[in-house]
Amino acid sequence: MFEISIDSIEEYKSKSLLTPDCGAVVTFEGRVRNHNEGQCVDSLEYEVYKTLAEKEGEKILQNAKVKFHIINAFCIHRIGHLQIGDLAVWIGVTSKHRREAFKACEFIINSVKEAVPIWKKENYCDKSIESKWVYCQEDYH
Amino acid sequence: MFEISIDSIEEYKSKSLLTPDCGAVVTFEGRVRNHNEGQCVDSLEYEVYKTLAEKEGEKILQNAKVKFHIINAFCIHRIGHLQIGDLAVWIGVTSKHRREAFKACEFIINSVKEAVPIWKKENYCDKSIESKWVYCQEDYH
Amino acid sequence: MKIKVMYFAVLREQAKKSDEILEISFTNPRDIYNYLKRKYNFSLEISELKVAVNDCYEDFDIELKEMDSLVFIPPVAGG
Amino acid sequence: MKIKVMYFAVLREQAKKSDEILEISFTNPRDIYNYLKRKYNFSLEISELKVAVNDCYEDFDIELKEMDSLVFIPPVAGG
Repeated sequence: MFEISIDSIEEYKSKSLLTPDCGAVVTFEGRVRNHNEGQCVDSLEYEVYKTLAEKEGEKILQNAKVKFHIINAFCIHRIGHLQIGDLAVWIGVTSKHRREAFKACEFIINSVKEAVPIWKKENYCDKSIESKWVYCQEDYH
Repeated sequence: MFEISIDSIEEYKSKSLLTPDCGAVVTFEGRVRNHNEGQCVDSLEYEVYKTLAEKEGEKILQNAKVKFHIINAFCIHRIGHLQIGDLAVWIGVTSKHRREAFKACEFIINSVKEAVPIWKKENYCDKSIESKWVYCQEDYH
Repeated sequence: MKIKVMYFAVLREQAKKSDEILEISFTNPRDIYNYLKRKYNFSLEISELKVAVNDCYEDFDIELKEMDSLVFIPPVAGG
Repeated sequence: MKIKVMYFAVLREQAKKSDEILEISFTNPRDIYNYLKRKYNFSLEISELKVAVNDCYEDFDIELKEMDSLVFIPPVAGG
């Protein structure tokens, strides 16, 4: 399941994703970092086109299930104003074997960054620098 | 840090590993699966050569830090009698960028399975099949 | 024809609104964006955008119908 | 010479003990394992094992000293 949350999110427990045939759980947390491309970052603002984001997010999770033979996949993405260290996205993948879980988890975060209509604006420590809508960059997270 | 625990372990929160420059956290949970190589598995017994395991485990984490430029890495491995669904190993890796965290986390679990003196014995659902010390197999977890 | 347009991120800031109903004669997203780009001084080129019609990704040359919902999608940056 | 030996996993089960102090004339792990293999009917061959001396991986042909601690390591299976 793919969810968008306006409220602060926490690392989820894998409990709700577990099944007796599950041998591996891989999770990814994307957190707000205090710098990007050499700039000191103060906070981030995330904005979403919710209807399409949920649809595209769900599609990514279904693709991951088919492509990597995993058991379960879950993703929650936060929007709004986030501070350094805050959790922006959490992904959990369960599978029989670990290799598929690693691959699927990385596939999901890459796809979310490429295809889900979510935007982020960087606010800088140096207030003389104007806040900027950043594009999905290879080196983020 | 690499730890061996005789007590039951839980998914750790990444909180204690976080630093302001951390953008990505990847975790791995190895759990006891209800089957292996076509056999229905009832439980597992883990045994450790503790002094050497801690030394080798620590070495793996240090190697991962140098090799992948991650920020932090932590691994805890449980020993004793484990039931289906129980957490056998938990690994957490933090880094600036996600790619390194994924690579390092997979490297750590692969290395732990190859090099740390821990053994496991499978007990089968079919009690007429004798319990067996299994070797590290590519397809476990 | 009436078309419902929603704006996000940099387009929302430059349009100074989140949505509006346009009464226009243009019938495809390409012509509508070119019209809006002049009107609001949008900084993004069509080549940088994707477009969604009624919450589905579509082509810029699709024919729109009365009261379709239209969203121009700036480069995304989730995660 | 006295050597402290610890047994783990399948070797512990086959030796029916976790550790013991051997009083022997053999001075390297290879000769000691061959001796123990006959004594306890160990199923594993030397080629399947690693050896640790005083908690460090070592070669099977290293010269042991009085009261060294010796562990033969069956194929591992952590995780």
